Amino acid sequence: MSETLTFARALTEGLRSALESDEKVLVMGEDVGRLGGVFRITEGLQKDFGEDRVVDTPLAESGIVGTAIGLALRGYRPVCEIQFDGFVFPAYDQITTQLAKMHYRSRGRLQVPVVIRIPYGGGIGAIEHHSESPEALFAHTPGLRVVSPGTPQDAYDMIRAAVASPDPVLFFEPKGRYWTKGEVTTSPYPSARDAGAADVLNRARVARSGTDVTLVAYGPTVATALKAADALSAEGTSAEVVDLRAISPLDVPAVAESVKRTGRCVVVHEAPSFHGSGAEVAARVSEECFYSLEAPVVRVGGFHAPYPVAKLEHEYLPSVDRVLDAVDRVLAH
Amino acid sequence: MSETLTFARALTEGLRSALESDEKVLVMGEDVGRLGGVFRITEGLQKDFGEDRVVDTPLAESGIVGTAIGLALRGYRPVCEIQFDGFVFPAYDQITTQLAKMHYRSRGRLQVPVVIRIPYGGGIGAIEHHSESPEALFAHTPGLRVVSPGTPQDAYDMIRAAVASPDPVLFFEPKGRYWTKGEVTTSPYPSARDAGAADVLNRARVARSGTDVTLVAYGPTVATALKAADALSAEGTSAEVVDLRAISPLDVPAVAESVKRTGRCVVVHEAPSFHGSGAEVAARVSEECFYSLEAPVVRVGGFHAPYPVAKLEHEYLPSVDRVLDAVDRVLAH
Amino acid sequence: MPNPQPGEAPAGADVAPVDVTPLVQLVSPTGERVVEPDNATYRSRVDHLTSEDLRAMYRDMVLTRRFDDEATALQRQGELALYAQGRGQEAAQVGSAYALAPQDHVFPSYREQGVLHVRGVDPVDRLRLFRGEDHGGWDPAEHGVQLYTLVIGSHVLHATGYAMGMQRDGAVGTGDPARDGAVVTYFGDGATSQGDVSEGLVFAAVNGAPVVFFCQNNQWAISEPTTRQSRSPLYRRGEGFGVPSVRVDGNDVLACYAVTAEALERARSGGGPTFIEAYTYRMGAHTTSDDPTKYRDRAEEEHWRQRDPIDRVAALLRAEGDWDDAWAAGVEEEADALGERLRAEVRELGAPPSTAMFEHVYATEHAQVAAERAWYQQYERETDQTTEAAR
Amino acid sequence: MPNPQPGEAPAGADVAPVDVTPLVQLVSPTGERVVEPDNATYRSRVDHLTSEDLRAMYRDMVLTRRFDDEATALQRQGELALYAQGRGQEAAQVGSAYALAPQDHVFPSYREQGVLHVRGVDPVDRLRLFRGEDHGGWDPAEHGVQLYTLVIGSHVLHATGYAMGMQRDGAVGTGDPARDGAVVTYFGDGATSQGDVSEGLVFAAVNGAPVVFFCQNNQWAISEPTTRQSRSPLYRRGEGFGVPSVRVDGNDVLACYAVTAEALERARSGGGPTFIEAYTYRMGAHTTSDDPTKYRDRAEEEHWRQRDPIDRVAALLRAEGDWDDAWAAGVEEEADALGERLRAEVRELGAPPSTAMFEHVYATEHAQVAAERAWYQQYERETDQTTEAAR
Ligand SMILES: Cc1ncc(C[n+]2csc(CCOP(=O)(O)OP(=O)(O)O)c2C)c(N)n1
Ligand SMILES: Cc1ncc(C[n+]2csc(CCOP(=O)(O)OP(=O)(O)O)c2C)c(N)n1
Ligand SMILES: [Mg+2]
Ligand SMILES: [Mg+2]
Repeated sequence: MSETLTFARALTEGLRSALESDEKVLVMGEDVGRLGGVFRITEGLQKDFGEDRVVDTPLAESGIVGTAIGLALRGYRPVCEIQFDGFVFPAYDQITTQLAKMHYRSRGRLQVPVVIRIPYGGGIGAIEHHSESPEALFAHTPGLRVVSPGTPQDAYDMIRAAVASPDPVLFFEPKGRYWTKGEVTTSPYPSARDAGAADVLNRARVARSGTDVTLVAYGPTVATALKAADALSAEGTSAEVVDLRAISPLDVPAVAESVKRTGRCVVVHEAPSFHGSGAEVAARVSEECFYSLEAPVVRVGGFHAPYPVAKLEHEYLPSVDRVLDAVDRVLAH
Repeated sequence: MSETLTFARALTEGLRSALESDEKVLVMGEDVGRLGGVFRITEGLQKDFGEDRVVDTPLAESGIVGTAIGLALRGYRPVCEIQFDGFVFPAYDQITTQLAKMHYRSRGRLQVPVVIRIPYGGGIGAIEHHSESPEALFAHTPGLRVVSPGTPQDAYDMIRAAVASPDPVLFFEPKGRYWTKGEVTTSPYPSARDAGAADVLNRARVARSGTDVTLVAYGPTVATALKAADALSAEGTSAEVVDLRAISPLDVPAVAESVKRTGRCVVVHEAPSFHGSGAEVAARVSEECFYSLEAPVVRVGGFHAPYPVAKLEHEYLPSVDRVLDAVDRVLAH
Repeated sequence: MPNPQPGEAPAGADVAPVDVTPLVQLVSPTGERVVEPDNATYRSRVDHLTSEDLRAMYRDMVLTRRFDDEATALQRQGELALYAQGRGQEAAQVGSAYALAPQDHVFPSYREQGVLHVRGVDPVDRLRLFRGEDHGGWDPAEHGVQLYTLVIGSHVLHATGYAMGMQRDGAVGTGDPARDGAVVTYFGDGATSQGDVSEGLVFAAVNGAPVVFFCQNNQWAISEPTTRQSRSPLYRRGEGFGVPSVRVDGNDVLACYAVTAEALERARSGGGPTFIEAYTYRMGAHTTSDDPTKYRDRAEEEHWRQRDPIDRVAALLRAEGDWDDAWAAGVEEEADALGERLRAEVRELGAPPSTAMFEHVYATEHAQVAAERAWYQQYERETDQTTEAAR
Repeated sequence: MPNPQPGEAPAGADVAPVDVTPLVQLVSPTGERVVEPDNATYRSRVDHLTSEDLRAMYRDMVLTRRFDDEATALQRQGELALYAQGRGQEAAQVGSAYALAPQDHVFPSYREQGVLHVRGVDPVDRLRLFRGEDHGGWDPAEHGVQLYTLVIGSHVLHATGYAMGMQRDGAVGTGDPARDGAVVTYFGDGATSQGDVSEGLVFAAVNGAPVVFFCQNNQWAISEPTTRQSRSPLYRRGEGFGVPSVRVDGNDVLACYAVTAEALERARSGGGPTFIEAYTYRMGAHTTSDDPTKYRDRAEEEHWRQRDPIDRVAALLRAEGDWDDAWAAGVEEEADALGERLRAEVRELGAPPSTAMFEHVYATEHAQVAAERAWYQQYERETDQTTEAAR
């Protein structure tokens, strides 16, 4: 079946399908129940699945993730909502020292299939702490998977794969894209052993083919990269857009294959460039494509400054113009 | 004056000099008082400066950093001790959303000169959470300075510069080096405006000159790199060792200058390579030295696995052998 | 129809009510003085207040509400990104702020317009954050009021640390009323669940720090009733940490003044922290982005509308013969003028220059910022040139 | 000489004592039954215990202490990286563990050898972590005991979540004693300062979760006395969150059994959480790396040595005519055998193969791990070849 859904609704439908198919799946977080979450991603779910499965929690992120770990140890599959990117940090200890390490610590005896959904990224005119991109702060920690969908279809597929995954998944939702629409093909809920379905958590996707330069993006910047590719095409430059989907693991072979063909690479994300995921991509591409690169990899990201006031966010964010400028630079080599 | 001190004692003396010279300086943390900290870095300080200035705090890292921020807002300069690397995470929210952003948020009206000392790194046969290297998890956050001394002299100079700095500083102490000795020249306590003294928080240091390959290291791996350079020299390879000192900011010009001369670069740190500081170094070196690099930058770091059990830590850590192997690889190009 | 009272579960709560606990009240909802043996200490705290003082409180509450209404309207007109109303909480805020001495220091959350108003923080400055023009807005040193904190509960630890600093400064317990100071920190019922708030209580108790934990229990944390945060009346939380605690009628400005004055005096004199639960109600939406019809019913809102804290002061003034229509009209005029000023000046708040985003990341030069700022300035220049060339 | 009692500041504490609070006691330090109107409920909880049961408790306490001594000796011999003794806390641990049903679940910290012993976790497995050979050591499912948690307080939230899972499983309040279960989580006095412990109380209270918070107040968190963590007796902490709380003599195995049995029964039947403060003493060093002479004095240690929990059970058995020298000698023999087994088997625990460090990072293949493992295997092969070639 296929229908036109907003990015937000695709997530809701993905969660609904998980809740329907596996009674161990729980949704928990602040205001996820009657209100349906501040972005309404869980709208209607408490009504349909009850207060024991769609749980309004106390206002304490460490408590949310910590109790989710306990629930997972008891056989549940909790999907935690963090209300905004800037509010995940009180849970950072539970995520980094506990969630990420349980499976390892127990030599595989314990599994903690917890999903942590985080609306992230900027561009929506919000106040402090509501527009950040902290994904790299999780990708460095072994034991966590870190992913971010760029389209409604991926939102639907990836949230279900994340819930089905036996590993903890940090699921970054580009909140600025919640209201964009796309065609979504629904499908039966994947079983935990359905490796094919899990591919969306491991494999990058070529969002647009091209030959002159590779634009690497994920989450909110997939759209930016595609727009830049459009503009470039008008100027006669053929840009390939690779949507990473996952930041941990990184699908290095897919990126390298593309860059080996194009010889040029620009990485685009909203998080600050310094110590960001783009650094890892650039380091790997520089290594894998040493003899094919015609120019250094250029990163287009947030600046090394806290996310600024809303009035300046469009200057801060990697815009289409800044991507085009970067492409100019790599083409100039 | 110059004397032979252990790395640990150099830190104690640095703290003592700060406490003596500026009555606003405080030392706080778990067991830092009568016990002198589990590594005895603060030994004797409570006796000499009293319980109001060397403060045994409750067992709560968020509370330690959070109250330190409040003390800093009142004009104090708190130096917080986190007992071990793996225990900084409960304070992560205070560090990331509050400490790092106070100065920015207030448009410069507020200063929060808080130092957070973290004994870090492995190789001492410890149990879980006692051997980690989380520095990259702080370097990505604008507003924080992240540094790590590699020698007793730098330990002494850098802790004093950190305390004198008006910016928050994450001060990573390579605990495996605490017992190594070195010559330390003591000096008058730097004033906050003494930019020269602050250089140690900003500028890399050439720990050994060489011509064939640049080894980039900081904190605990400076010694590893120097040992590797010794071994290489015996084989006729001249390695330059650059001790970064700071991970944020990165002294890119210093590294690039070296790599432009040697044409080859290996970055060594204990933290996992994936999304580690080495990625930032590799990305920048690949960019800045695009036409001088004879081989891709190679990273030698921890693996993408939680820090393993002590019985395996020497396999996990970047050893001299692994550095030599990496040098072989860059020389093979 | 649900009729929430202190200790009862609010309407729509899905768990059993927590126990009923008496609360300090000095003025009844209908404007009579409440005289009980239990509240004698607190009564003595308001004895010195004149009718002028009561009228001043009324005025400040009216101005606070008008500020709220104007800010909400500005948000509706697209002039603010967001706004968090305090309607219904004016007594708790103005009453407690009246108890502050100049040398005291305030750590607010994001909803304390009544406190900011009484402390003299400029009304336009208070909207800079909500306009997306500033993350702060004013100089914390000027009025002894720190900036908003949006990460729930974080500032409670800063308040405690600041109070520990006052202890070290010798600004506590000297007996000199111009010198001894204390800290008040404001937070909500939802915030009590955060570990940081508990840790604030731990550090304050252990250090005997001069800090007053002022919890406005407005019964909702966005869509969650207080019963989703606690099974015990919130003021008991303090006691569990060894912090003396009191529950006050948060819609009674005199009671709020009295309990805060008492707590501050203890703090300033070296007697340590106090936890105050002000039992009140968020009459409006959580913020302008919120839709409370999704989670609470009109009857509950109606119930509380009848307990409006401003009406109560008016009733008190009337009951005691201190109401004066001309004076009240003057207050309205003042409110109109405030509205006019806000409408005019907020609209004029421009955007900071784009390079402001690189300013004050660090207090001293940081190579990464310097490099990126330089790059950006060059980029802007080139872009401008391109744009010009295209003309 | 300081003579710390419940509620008093321990020797060397630099702040005023917290208030004195009575605690549940069923056996006096000299081995007499304590019969008071106040402890009637608890007395009824031990009525069914036979002299056999008491001897079994004694035996388990002796074995726990022997384990401790052997582990400490092994550490001194370089066979363990570290060890955290429980000496002095055997009554709190064995007593509470005796109250557990098979379907109950335990979340320990790192010092609960008495609990692990009673639950049947293999002694050698319990030392794997301390040997640096494993981060865990046993299968948590096998005995209903989770692994050690070293990040203070974190596991308290896991325990609460696990209890919430039991509620959802219909394993609480059914009235079926073989089905209804609960969770006990152990932590120290220092841990109570961590936000996570407070949040655990919040979540447990709000959900009425079947979890018992068992706080062993052994009076020290490394070098810090309990007065550096709290100004209120710790059991009051629970009450502030609406969690019924009790303080028990942690050196009285029967009292510890009774209060835990009571709390567990309430939890299993759907009555929600309980907070227990077991007032005890850490007779040894914090760990084998610690030097308590730096921060506490001999007189205090001596005071508590005279209140040794094992001596108390022996005194009780003697007082009630249930002591038997031959049987006691048998227990010693068992302890000797345990020691022998530990000495032999712990030494034999080898290192895991180096590639084990890449196993179980994820439950499913992760490209970064796969690539690094492959690289490492290749590197190891080459290094071996080089080494061989060099021969
Ligand atoms: C750490 C954190 N988590 C979540 C949020 C989102 N949030 C903003 S206000 C709010 C509710 C706060 O409720 P309460 O403490 O009762 O204060 P009130 O808004 O009622 O004044 C929430 C959940 C936040 N700002 N910070
Ligand atoms: C989050 C964290 N901070 C610090 C430590 C270091 N540490 C280990 S044990 C300990 C003291 C614990 O005291 P308490 O909770 O009373 O338990 P006890 O050791 O007395 O059993 C400390 C500070 C830690 N393990 N975790
Ligand atoms: Mg509220
Ligand atoms: Mg203890």
